[in-house]
Amino acid sequence: MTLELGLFVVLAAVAIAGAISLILARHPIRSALSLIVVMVALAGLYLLQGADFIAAVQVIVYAGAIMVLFVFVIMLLNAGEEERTSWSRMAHYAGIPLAIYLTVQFAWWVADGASALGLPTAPAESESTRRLAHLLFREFVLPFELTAILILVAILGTVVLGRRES
Amino acid sequence: MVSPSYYLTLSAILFGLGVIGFLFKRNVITLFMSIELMLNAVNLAFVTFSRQWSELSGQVYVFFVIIVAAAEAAVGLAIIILLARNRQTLNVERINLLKL
Amino acid sequence: MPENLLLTIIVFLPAAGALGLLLLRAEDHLWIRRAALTVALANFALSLLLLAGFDRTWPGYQFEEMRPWIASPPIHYHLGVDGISLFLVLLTTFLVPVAVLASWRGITERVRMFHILLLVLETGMVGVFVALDLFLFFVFWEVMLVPMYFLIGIWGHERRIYAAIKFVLFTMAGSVLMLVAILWLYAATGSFDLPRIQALLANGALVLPPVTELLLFSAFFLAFAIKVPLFPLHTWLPDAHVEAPTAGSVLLAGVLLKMGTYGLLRFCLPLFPEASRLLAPGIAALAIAGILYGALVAMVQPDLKKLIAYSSVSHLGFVVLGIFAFNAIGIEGAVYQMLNHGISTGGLFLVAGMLYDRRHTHQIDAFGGLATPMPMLAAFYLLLCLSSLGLPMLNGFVGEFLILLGVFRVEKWWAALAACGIILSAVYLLWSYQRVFFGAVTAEPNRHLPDVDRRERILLATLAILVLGMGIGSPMFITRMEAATTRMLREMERPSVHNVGPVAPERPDPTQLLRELERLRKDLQPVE
Amino acid sequence: MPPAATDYYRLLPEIIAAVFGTTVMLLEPFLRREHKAALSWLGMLGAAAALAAAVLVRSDAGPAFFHLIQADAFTFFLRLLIYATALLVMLAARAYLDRENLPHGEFYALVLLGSVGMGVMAAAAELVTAFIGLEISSLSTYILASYRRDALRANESALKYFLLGSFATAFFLYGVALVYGATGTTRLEQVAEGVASVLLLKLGLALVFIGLAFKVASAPFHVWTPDVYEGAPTPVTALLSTAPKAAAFAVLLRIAGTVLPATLLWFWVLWVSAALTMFVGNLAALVQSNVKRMLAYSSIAHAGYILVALAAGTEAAYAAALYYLAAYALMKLGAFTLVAHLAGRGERRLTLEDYAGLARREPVVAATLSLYLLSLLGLPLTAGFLGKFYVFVAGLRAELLGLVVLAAVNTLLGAYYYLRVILYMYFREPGATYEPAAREPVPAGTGLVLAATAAGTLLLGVFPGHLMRIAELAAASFR
Amino acid sequence: MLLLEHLWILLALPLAGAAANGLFGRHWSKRTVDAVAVGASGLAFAAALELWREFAQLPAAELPWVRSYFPWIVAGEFRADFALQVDQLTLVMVLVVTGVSWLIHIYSIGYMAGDTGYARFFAYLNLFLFFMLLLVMAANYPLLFVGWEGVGLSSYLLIGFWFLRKSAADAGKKAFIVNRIGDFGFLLGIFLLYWTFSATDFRSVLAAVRLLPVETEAGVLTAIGLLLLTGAIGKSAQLPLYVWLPDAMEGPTPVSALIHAATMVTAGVYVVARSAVIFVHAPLAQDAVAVIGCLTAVYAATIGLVQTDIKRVLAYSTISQLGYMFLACGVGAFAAGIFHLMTHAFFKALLFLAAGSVIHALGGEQDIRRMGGLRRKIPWTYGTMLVATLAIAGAPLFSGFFSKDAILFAAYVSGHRLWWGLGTLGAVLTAFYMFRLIFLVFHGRPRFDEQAVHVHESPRVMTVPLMVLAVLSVVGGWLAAPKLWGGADLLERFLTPVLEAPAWLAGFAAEELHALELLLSGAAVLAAALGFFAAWWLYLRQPGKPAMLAARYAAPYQLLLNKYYVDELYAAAVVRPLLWLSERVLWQRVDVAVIDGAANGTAHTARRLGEQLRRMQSGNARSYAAWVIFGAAIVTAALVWWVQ
Repeated sequence: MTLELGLFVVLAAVAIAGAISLILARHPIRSALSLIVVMVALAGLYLLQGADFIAAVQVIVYAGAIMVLFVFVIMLLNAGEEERTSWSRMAHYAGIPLAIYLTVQFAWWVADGASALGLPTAPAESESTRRLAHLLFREFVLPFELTAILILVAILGTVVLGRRES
Repeated sequence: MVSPSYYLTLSAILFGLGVIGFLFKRNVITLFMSIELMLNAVNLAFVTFSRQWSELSGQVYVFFVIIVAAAEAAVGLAIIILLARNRQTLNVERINLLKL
Repeated sequence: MPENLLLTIIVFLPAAGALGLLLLRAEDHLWIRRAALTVALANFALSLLLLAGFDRTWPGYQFEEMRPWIASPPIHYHLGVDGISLFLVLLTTFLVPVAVLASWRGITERVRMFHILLLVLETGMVGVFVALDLFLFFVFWEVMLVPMYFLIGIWGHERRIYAAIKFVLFTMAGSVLMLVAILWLYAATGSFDLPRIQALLANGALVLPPVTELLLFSAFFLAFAIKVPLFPLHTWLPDAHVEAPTAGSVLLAGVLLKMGTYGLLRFCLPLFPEASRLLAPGIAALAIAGILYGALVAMVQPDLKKLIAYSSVSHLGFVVLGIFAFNAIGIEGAVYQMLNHGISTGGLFLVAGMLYDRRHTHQIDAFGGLATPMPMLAAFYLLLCLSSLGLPMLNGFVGEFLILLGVFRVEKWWAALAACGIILSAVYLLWSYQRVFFGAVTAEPNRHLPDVDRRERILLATLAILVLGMGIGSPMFITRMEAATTRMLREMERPSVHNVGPVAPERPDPTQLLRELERLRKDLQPVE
Repeated sequence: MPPAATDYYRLLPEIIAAVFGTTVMLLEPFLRREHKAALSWLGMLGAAAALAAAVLVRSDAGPAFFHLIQADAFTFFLRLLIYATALLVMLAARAYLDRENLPHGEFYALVLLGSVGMGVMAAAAELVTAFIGLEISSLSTYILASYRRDALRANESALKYFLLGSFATAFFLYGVALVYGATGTTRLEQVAEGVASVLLLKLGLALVFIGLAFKVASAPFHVWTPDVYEGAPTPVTALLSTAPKAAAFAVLLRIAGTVLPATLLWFWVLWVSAALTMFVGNLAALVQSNVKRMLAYSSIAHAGYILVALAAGTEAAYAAALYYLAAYALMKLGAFTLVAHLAGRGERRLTLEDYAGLARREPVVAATLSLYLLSLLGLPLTAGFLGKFYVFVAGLRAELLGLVVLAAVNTLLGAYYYLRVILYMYFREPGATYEPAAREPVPAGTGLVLAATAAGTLLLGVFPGHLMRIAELAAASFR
Repeated sequence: MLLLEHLWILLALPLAGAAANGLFGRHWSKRTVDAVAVGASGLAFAAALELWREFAQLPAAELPWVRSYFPWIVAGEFRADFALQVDQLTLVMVLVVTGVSWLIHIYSIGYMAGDTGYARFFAYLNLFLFFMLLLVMAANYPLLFVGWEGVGLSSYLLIGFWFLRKSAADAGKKAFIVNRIGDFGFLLGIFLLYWTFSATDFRSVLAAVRLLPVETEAGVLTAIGLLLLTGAIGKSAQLPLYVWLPDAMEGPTPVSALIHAATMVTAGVYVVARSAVIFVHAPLAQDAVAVIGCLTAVYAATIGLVQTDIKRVLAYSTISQLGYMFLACGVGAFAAGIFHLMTHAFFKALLFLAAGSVIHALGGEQDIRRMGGLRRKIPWTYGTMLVATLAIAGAPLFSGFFSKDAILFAAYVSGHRLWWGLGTLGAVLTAFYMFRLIFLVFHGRPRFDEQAVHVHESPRVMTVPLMVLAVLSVVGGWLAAPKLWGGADLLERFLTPVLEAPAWLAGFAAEELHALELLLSGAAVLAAALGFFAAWWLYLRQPGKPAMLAARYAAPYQLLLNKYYVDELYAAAVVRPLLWLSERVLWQRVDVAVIDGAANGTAHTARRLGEQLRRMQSGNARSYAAWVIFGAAIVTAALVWWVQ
């Protein structure tokens, strides 16, 4: 058992635990915190796979910014514990079993399919961040610019939705 | 070196848990968090495949996904706030004016 | 035949007239009626030109027009008439002015819209009879539903909404499958052009497997059978007839039902002769069932219009039976009977409408003894009844006689059973006539009903003249159908592997040969 | 090698739309309240300019931005559709925004920016680009759905749309990831080349299909549609039911046309989904008494017809699908615009009863609505009929007799409820809910939209040749 | 040769009269109407006479004389022209029809004088004449059918002439419908003719039939014969389709005289005679004719015994006499049949007209139980009616004596003794009920209120036709008189070219036949005398006896009085079940419940499915998500597992 595997196991366990906790937690704040845990664990996994930049972004943007937003909203809305209202029958009797089935089945298929891929052929790249930058501003400059529009839309959205009624 | 299939299996499990969460939760905010969880699972898959194929574009995609997630969060939370203000509830089960 | 626009004009003049009506003020009822009548009469006059220019020896289509319409898939604006459709066009253009006149007093609301719809309906109806492109045919076939839907739905009686919906849904139920069949034919032949598809089938360039032919036939047949309506698909008819305003009933009975039988003749038989032959016994059984059933049910109707409606079921059964006799006598009789039915049943509805205008009911019980206050109406109605029950020297007899004669040559029992319908038609028509017109006046409001006024008298007299004239002068009509019928029957004799029977050698006609060459050349011209 | 001028040129329509959208957004705060409506002109100008640019760019077909997008005939067709829709929606919305007292600027900006996303989807030759396009269009429509901020139904509509939309997008994205994993690329042209894991590719394509099927509202992923369409402000519903749907279909079509495995894989799924979608849409629409909701179900049914063409999978079928999309957009835009007008302030009059006797009060309006309905029904001489016609022909040529027959039967189901609306308008007398005072004249913009869509519906119904030619060229670009 | 070339003139005259009176008569004075109607029929009679004259000059080779005027129905290879023909049979018929008709027109002037529908009546009467002439002059079966149905129409119109009375309208309808049942067979007969011979004109068909062998067992000719017979049964009111004729007495009496006694009802006999060749070649069919005729003759006579309505007695008598004509045709004595047709036309018309005169005199009374003793009050009527009664009863030297005798003779000689016996029995009955009528009406004591009813003799315009007919009833039979002293029957000889001579004549020597003739005549006279005396005994000598007999034999009496309950039987067996079937089963079950039920059921099912689908739309986002997951599970499973 290599170090990598050990770390993977630990991080994966944390991630899964976090995810389950997200589901089971009754207070939204707990859920949010669980999600942050998952994200951080994932950042670790990115690091393990040599994706340093992404790992950093994951922590900064995702865990740092987005989740803070979530927490902020939860606080703002003063969301309390989840009510236990009646289930929608469809969601209860079909949805949950199907979702569990899908989880298992996906995991199975993905594992099955990925094993066909074999191990990576080349070692993790050095200076990946630089190459990433190149990719981002050359080959993928279009999506990049498009994300600008996306953010514009988001801004516009918050303005529209958040504006006090005049 | 850990086989990519481990990572991918983990990503599938997390994705599935996100799906389960979406069904299981009632608070719209946590519902939304479940979606975030799914996106994170996707990101993990992207990163893994990126390494698998020695192709950095996978990581670029993750970058985009994170941006998208951010934008979505902004809009989504704005909608949720609006709704919570108008209806005084966050329970998705109670939001059923439109039906049949 | 030189290219000319006569058919196009006849088809679209009413539509243009309908647009023209929009220019009139909606309150100008009198002028709207006059304008609509003028357009309708003008169209009738124009269609008489068809009759004048019709060459009775030429078996193919006449007054043909063919223009590309849609490039891909190749759809042409292809019109033409032959001996079969010629008179149906005339019948249509004749009945529309009748319908306009029939509504003179009965329709007082939304008058402009009513006449617009009537004229649009005329375009659709004439179009159905002259379209030679399957796509074009379908377009007219469906388009005509809309005005009828409105006519029934807006100006109908109590259950008009139910009747209107039922009418449209029944018709569409058949026509959607027909559409699929049309498209299937296109997929197989690459053409929507009826003559061309016929040519392909006739010369063996396209051989339909028996099952396919059967399916295609069934799809077409269903659409037409509903329209006819053939038992047991007829239940829309009584409702539609009863609820429709007079003009609607007249056109419904007079023209729309004929579209079904016309479709059988124009499409089912020539395109799918084998399937037609195979299914003929079953269809004949349905037709006969319809004849007897329609007559029996008509007998016990308490509602005059419903009675006439069921009588239509019975009469159209004769027509279908005649068509499926597959011989010239039967088919010519059937076509002639279509015309007769259009006139006599149209006329019966007209009179029912006149009664309704006066009494606002169709219930037979509400009448009785009407011959005393309105002897003229009684006389006309009797004449129409007699025409409808097939009294010799009146038009109905010739059609029924020929149909039965044609059928008798094929299958004696069919004719024998169908002939029972003749007895029954006398029963229900005379019985209803007695209940409406004979006896002493029982209901007070009936005592002083006005007899026919000038407009009604002109209408009814016109019909009466036709009823008599067509009963005596039938060869004037039937000889013009002869060539087309013979051609159609010849087309049904297909050089197929299934039946290689001795076919009498045709005497070659040099002029005809030249014409065939001419049309072949036209067909072979590349599209676009 | 940075992107060259041609790359930008080939993206010109989207760039123009984005620029105009941004401009509208930036100008908005500087205008006085009463002048803000003028922004609609700017917005429409933007859409018109984008349209013009699309025509301009048409001559210079080809890939751009490292094959992330394709500015081909297919893209051209959809750009026409999307920007024309945007233009009409803005035109129709102006009066609506005035009536409902809603802010103008952001609306036009969102529509324009959203159409940029849709344009990108139409052009995208790579899945992540398509995803981002999808997100742009989705986010803007989420916001638009909630544009009537104080209306509970609009909120709810937006929330459901947002939650379920994001949920489905996640599926799509996961599918993209798996396709990427299976083949090492997300560029459609290369996907089929180096398949390392068939299983992953299958799963990936399945998930991509699910994501897109959600967007086009095919059964059983249609469940969100009625609620969202009903709750959203009606001009937004008009937009929702047309442009984003067309864009999603564009992605589906491009994948099906370019990625051979997808074509083969999806066949049965498309078949079943088409049948199911038609039936679900039509059957559920039968029992609706709310016109807007009924039209929502009808949208579902129409997606089913388009899926028939997709299942047929031939070039002619794709052309038919495109034609259908255009025809469908015309009639749906018209219908929803009218519904928006008739609903009155606060969108209160939406039930069939409210339409009773409409023909008496507003004959022209009733006639126009009838035209749309008849076209939706598929009556000849309307665009809807030719759409169905082309789809059926393509289906039969691909030997999908069963599916075509089912589609034909569905036409009949459709006839019932479309005619029912006509029935209420023409055959019934005004009901108790009718307030004579509430009658409003048709605003100029709305009238223009109605005239355009009605004329288009008729024109495409009688002379489909020209548009069909463009559609055929578009479909040929996958060759 | 004006009329031979333009046979249509004969038809055009009454048609013009009908059209003129029908269209404009309402606005004309009675005199004008009279002039037109009587003029038209009189001219027709004159034309018939002229036709006779011209016909007599025709060489035999040109017979039958056919003139075709225009094609009437042409379709495929079928062709029926509007073609008229004249031969001996036609000529006899034309003369009888126009002659009797003219007299009755004249009579009607008086009889109908007070009626409001005066012009209408004469229009109908002329119309009838037109159709009747068409019937007898038609040169092919389809055209004959035109006349056939046309006279049916006129009959319908005239029976229902007083349409305010429900019974009249009912009777008219009944007549038309029952006739239609016969026409159904007739029509099929025409089809079968065409099917067999590819022609429908008499000349071709009959010529073709002559070439065929006599059918020993049922063949196509038998079928044709039976089908034509069906038509004839309907029109000539034979068993079992006779039921309409008694009811037809609802019409004005001149109508009963003209249509339902003298002319129209004999059309069946005419058709059988016209198709004589066919029947001769189909012995089975011919036997059927005889059987039906024979049975009808006796059957109707028995009913006639007890009827109390003066016109109904005559109606049953008509049915009975028509039976004799059928019997004649059935045993091959077509000429005898036609002969009886002619004499019957005279005396039966006379009987009806006289009865009409009685009714007229009594102000509308028709029940013979409320008559009596009229002999002196209306002597002309009495005298003429007595003549007619003697004629019908077969009193020697009266016309009926000769014609009935010819029929019974033929029946006997042809070897059908039973039929002869029945015929003779019928003769007894005939004499009985006719004299019963005479005695009850004219003899004995008046049984009506003499104060209330002012009995008066009819005007001249009515009595003159009576007298003319009375003369004819006497002399009408003398054409056959030479037979009594061994000569030939002139009419028979005249008709022979058209009608087949009976084959059985060949087996007898002339003297033998003559002896037999005299013997059988004697028997017939005895039969008539028997009937007369029975009537005299019961109704003059012992006036109380009939009631006693009726009481003693209540069951048979009631049976006869109620006409064997045939109308009731038809109502119970045919009419009511058919109505029930139509209304309860076909309409309310099949149409409404089954067919509409299926259609509405489909719609209902669709709506129910719609409701179910609607319930899917719970409004709950989580359940929507569940649907998405459901779809995802299916799609992924399908793609991964099922699709290769």
